Amino acid sequence: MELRSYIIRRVLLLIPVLVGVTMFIFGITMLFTPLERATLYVTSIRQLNNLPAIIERYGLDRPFIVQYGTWLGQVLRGNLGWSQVASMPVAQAIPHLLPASLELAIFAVPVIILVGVFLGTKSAAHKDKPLDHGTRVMAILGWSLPSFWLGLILLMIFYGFFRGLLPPGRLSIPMDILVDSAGFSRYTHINTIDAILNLNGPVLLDALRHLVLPVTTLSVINMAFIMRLMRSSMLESLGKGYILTARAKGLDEKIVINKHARRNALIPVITVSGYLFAALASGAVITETIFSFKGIGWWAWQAAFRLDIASILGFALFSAVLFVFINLIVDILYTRVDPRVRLGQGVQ
Amino acid sequence: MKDLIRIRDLTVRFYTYEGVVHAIDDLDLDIRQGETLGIVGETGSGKTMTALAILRLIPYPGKIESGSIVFCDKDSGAETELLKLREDRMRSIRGNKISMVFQEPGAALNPVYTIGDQISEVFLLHRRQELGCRARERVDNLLSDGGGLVAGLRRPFWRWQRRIYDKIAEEPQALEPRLLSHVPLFRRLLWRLPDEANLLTVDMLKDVEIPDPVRVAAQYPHQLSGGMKQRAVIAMALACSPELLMADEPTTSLDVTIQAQMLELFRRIKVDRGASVLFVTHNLGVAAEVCDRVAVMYAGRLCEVAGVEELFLHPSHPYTKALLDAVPMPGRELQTIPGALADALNPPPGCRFYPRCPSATPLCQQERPKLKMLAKDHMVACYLF
Amino acid sequence: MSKRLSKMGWIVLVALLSLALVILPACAAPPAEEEEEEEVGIPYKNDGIFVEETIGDIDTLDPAWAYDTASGQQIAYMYEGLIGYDGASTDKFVGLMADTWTIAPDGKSITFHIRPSVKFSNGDTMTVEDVLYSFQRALVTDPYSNGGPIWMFYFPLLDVYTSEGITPTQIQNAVQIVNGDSIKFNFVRPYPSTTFMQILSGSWGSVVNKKFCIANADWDGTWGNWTKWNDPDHEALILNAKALGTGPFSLEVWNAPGEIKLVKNQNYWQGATAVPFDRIITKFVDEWSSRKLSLLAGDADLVYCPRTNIADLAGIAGVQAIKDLPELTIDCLFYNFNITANSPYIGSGALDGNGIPTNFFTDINVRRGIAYAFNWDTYITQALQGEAQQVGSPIVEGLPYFNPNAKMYAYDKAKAEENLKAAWDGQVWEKGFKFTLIYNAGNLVRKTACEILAENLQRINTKFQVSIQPKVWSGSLSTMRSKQWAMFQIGWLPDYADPDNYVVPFMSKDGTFGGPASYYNPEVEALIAAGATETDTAKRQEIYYKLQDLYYTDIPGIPLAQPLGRRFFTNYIQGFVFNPCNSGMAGNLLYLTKSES
Amino acid sequence: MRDWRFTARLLVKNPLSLIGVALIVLFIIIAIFAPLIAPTPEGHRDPYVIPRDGYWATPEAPSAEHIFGTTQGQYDIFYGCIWGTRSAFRVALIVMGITICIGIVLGSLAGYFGGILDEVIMRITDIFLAFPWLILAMAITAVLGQGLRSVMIALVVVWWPSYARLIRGDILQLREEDYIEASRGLGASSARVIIRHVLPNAIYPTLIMASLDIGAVVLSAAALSFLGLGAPEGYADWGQMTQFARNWIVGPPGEPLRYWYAVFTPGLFILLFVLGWNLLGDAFRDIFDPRLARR
Repeated sequence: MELRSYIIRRVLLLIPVLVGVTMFIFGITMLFTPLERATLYVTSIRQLNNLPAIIERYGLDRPFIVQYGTWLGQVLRGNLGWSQVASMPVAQAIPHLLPASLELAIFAVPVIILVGVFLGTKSAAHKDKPLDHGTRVMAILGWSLPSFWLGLILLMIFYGFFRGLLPPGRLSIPMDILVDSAGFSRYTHINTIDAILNLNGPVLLDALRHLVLPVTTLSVINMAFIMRLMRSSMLESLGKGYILTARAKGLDEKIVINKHARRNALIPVITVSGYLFAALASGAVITETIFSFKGIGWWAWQAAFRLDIASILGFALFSAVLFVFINLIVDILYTRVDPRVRLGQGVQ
Repeated sequence: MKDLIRIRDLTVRFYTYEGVVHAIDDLDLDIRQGETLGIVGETGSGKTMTALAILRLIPYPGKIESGSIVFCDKDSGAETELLKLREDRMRSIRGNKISMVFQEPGAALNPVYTIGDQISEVFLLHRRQELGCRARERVDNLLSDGGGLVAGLRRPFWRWQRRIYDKIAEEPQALEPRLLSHVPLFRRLLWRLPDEANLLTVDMLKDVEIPDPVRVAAQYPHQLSGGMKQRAVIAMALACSPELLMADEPTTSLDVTIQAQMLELFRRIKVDRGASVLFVTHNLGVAAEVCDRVAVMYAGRLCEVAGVEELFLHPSHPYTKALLDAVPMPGRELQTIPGALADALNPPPGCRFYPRCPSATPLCQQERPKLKMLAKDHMVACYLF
Repeated sequence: MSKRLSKMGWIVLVALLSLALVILPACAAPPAEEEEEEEVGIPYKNDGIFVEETIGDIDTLDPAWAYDTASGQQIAYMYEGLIGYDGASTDKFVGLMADTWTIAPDGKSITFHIRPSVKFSNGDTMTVEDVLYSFQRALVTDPYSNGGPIWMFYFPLLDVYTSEGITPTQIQNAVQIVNGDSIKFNFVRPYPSTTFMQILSGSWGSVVNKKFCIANADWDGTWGNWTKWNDPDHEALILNAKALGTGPFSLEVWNAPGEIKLVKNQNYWQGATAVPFDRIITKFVDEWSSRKLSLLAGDADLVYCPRTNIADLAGIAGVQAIKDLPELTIDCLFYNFNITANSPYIGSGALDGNGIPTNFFTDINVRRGIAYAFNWDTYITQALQGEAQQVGSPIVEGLPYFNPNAKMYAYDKAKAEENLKAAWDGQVWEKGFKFTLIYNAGNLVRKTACEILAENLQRINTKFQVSIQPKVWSGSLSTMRSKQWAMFQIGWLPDYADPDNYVVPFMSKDGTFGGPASYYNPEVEALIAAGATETDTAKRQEIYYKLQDLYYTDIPGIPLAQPLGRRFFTNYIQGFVFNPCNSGMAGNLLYLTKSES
Repeated sequence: MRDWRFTARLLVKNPLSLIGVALIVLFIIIAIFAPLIAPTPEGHRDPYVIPRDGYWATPEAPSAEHIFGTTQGQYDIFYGCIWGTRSAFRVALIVMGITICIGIVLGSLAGYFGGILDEVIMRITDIFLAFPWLILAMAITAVLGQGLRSVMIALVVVWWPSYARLIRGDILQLREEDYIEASRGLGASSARVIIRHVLPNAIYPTLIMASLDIGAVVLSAAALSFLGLGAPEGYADWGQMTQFARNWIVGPPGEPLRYWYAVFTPGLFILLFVLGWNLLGDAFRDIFDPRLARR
């Protein structure tokens, strides 16, 4: 009951954010002269002479608020406009491109969080011991790595020396054909999951092969974040009184750390993990670009690169919604982990 | 009366970025069986550290430099040198033979576990055997009053349980149950242990006068009042009826009415459990209330130890005097101790109190005064005597 | 608490497992072909499937809208028009949906006889009705405010460029069914038949299935409210992602934006056996290294290789490189004859050494001088890796009426100085000038061209300062149209292989480039007009030779180079025929074969 | 402030942070003496445009006159990396400077006055934090057009909200402190209270966070350049140079690493630069993390 009203509240809260986000982006595009904006619809030089027609047609010379209004009206009618990049309506493009990004997220996030938490705990437990220094150096290195550079280096090694071992893209040709054939039912369009649902080993294996490099790239960098966070919040809770109590009870250090300290330390990690998932699901731009893994991130990049306004706006809407809902889920998760938290308010 | 704890020239140092802090310096102190010993002193005088040192829980970057702490088990009479004990043996003493109640009841309880969880944890740790027996009895009862088809079906299951609890009852760390406890489904067999622990917990809570203990056991710390929390913490400390209960400023964070109840509680514990209590406080009044003997510490050193009347009637050490004068009393204007607590980073040589001492002599500056026996049970470290 | 303990144990276990899950297959599955790959250059894979990896993406599958090569290519695979190019020729044609045709002696109409018993890929029989519908639909749809190719029909048929204000009768008269089995196109005035047939051979000339379109709520073929379908929004187009044609392949699935899969059309009128592949897969992969990897691993039979990287594939066993294909495209630097006042690109806006006047380039000496300062040799050998040739005018090799020995400029410091000294009665030389050259961002080759010019000019006289500024595609277009630019560099892709399609944009006062450049030369205009409608080839040749000559003497811009194309196939693909008018790299697929030997 | 002395001592104590400091100092030196280390050739107008040695596309291996080799289009990698240091510092410092200013102004307004003003400002930050920063940055750069200028603007836009929030938070705490109350009680003007009492105390954690972020800023700028939205081709910018290398990841079969220098070197500079700042920041973080008890 409380939950439902809370969700409703959050959704209502979402509206101003969305308006703000879109207004902002819309505002940026307004920095263009109508002429310049018209050229955004143009795909070939020959259309230079059509520009006035375009301006007139899309009312590009009208005042900002009017144009925003018309756009909003369209959106409410479920029409997000045409995405030049995906060559389909934006409303279709998002669900169409989401699976690829989700697939990355599904594999990267657990690895990132579990390993990150594990290492973070360890290094906090051994503060200022070699293990701690080791993990910290790793973390800082990983955190300082330019993800695109890491990606390129990985490509360099795996494309260069193990040709065809970890190929680019999402599937290799035969599997690709198989997947789109009648025998194979696409439940989620997430290759690995579909493969499992279809009990199809080869496809699964092939899909995984294509996942290794992008997932590694994503993990290395984000793991560092989680690890740092986990470490510091572990240290924090290790300094707390109840830890002393636990020790005074005669508890084994393992239990003191794994039971009493970690449960408390996890709380901030949950938030970040939520954001992490949202961020990856709404596109790991660079990774998707480098490994030609065409998902939301790649799409957003192309949209920005080719100034595909409809796509950019649509994407902004989408990711804002996603973020808010992930937050919602995180808040609900909180209540499970930390009894002190009630829906709506953070940790007292 | 026999000693329970014998501390001899204990030295604790903290290696901080700023430098070495001399938290405790050559401390000699005895805690006798069944007595309540109070340690009084200003903040940073090392009284809490003494308690922690006994548990060997000096926090990083602190370190027990030297000295010895001998623990004479009341039941077995065996004498053990705590500072030389293997860590796991030490753990079996903590919370079992020697337990501690911390200053901030709020901080001392883990916010994410229920009171019940946190107390039964102690039982599961130190009273595994006993829990095993109790569980075994229950299963036996089930087996004896057989009857009924359902029961018939569940019998083999019960037999198995019995075997396991039997093992635990004989050897708490028996292999089979330990292994089982790691196997997801089978660990369900052991559910009776926490169950029993819970029952004990509830008794315990009743014991510390917590109303409606069953409900409280299921509650989280933030749902309880400060006093309740403190009682819970005490219950936790008393769970295994320790021989030494150390209380670090157990009342300071509570308001006066509750304080009174707490002190009452402590007095009772001592009486009907015959446990010794180490009562760390900066409040002489409180000390006077509960303690049999009082030790006064200043800047990591012991100044004076004496029976409570003795100390309050004939305080010898200038510092003790100063402390007593600093206690507000009707019809006497309050005196404060001039100067500040000695800098623990580089303490003055000789007597640490001399910079603030009204009757300091040149000698005090060079040499550290030894503990002298003034009267029976009255020792003081000062050149005036 | 041991419960807790093991929980952590599990978590770590899961973590390791999921890691392993991702990494193991990698190690587990080194494909068998890796080994033999070392001996024979490239493994043979995907028999019967033709895989192309390229860049860019498909805009739409609708013939009436598609105007980019990527779309045109796929449409050409799935649809067929009345006629198509004959092999490599750009002016000889073979009948496809039409089997014979007759050109009216007065050059005012062409009649095509429709080939009987041709089937669409879904089995429907193609009738003359479908053909009529196809062309009427094109004229009706005409997405003019978003560009689109249909103007090419409108100009010869109705002497207009868009469907604005067109009446149904006009359309009905333009295209008609005659004696029940033929389609007749009526021109407003005599029109070169070859040119029109070139237009018909483009993807916009495709024959669609009337029944299918109407069933999918496309234009219903009636004239009641035909405007409802006129100049639609992109999303309003029905055939965007659907396709049903008579071509050798039919659409299997289009996973926009990544890839498109076509399967053999079993009902193909030339017989299914005439179709060399069971499947065509086109993948769009931005990363060159990925495409290269696919080629070398045998996963792709044809990849797009950026000119900068041709060396990567040189002399690799198993790769066949087909080079020096004269594409019909051209890069050119334009002068602006009438720059908008207070433009940000002309410095002070006066001839004081810190800028240029708005009419700076009206002085022929300036134009000539700057042209002489460009170094074609460096540009072509280095920036273009020798994959280009210099041409004297927009009319490039491979077009009819191309003059192989037209006069051309060459780098000549002396001549450059001479001309620039003469310019603006010597003021240019003593005061110097300063302006900004605009090029299309993200294109190193074009940037290089600008740099070469800028550096040479500075060498000639340190007072000549040309700075270079990149502009994103859309930005460069608007700048161009706003006429603020001083000199501008851009390339041109033709619609059809007729000189008219080059001279109009480059030299006409309302051409795509001529307009923004405010170039006007009455003599040129006259010639262009004449050439457009002249039906006699000899006369046309004369006209276009003259125009090429004029481009040299009047030099409205500097034609930089005609890039030469290249194709990189695996050795398993044979029979490639290059025709500059085919969109897409593979050319006409029916000529290709794929086999292991 | 005794904290500074304390900080300094700790920094020297911790080998990691020492390395960090060393790296940063090194880069500062490179930036300052760039004209000496990699002199700009005669008649080359803008020193931030990497000089070219011919126009060949294919990168050239390290040699006598190009000690790091040349990347696509014969741009000298050494020159680019050296002058790229300047670009990096420029971006980092400008972005951070502006961000902190905006943060301080809005943050202190929101925190000190609270109420409706606070609400408004916080909702605005919500909006900016509501979706991935990279996308926002990409959109902005795309619109403003290629060039470091747009990158910097974009980064400021995505960065200021977190600072506004941070400072607001600190100020909310400080507001309650007695001496602030006191000076309020003494009738000091709001501006005076903020400037004299609140800011000096709020600024410290902000600076720490900034030092943590400089690495991130440079990394982001590089990422944008890499995506072709940042510095124009040929500009002395590490990210842009990495982007040049994209076509040269894998050499011809037989010698897959032929063009390693084109990919590796610019990236290494980014890595070391960011690493330096992160090491420093990490040390700071451990020392000053308000939640970690000082030991």
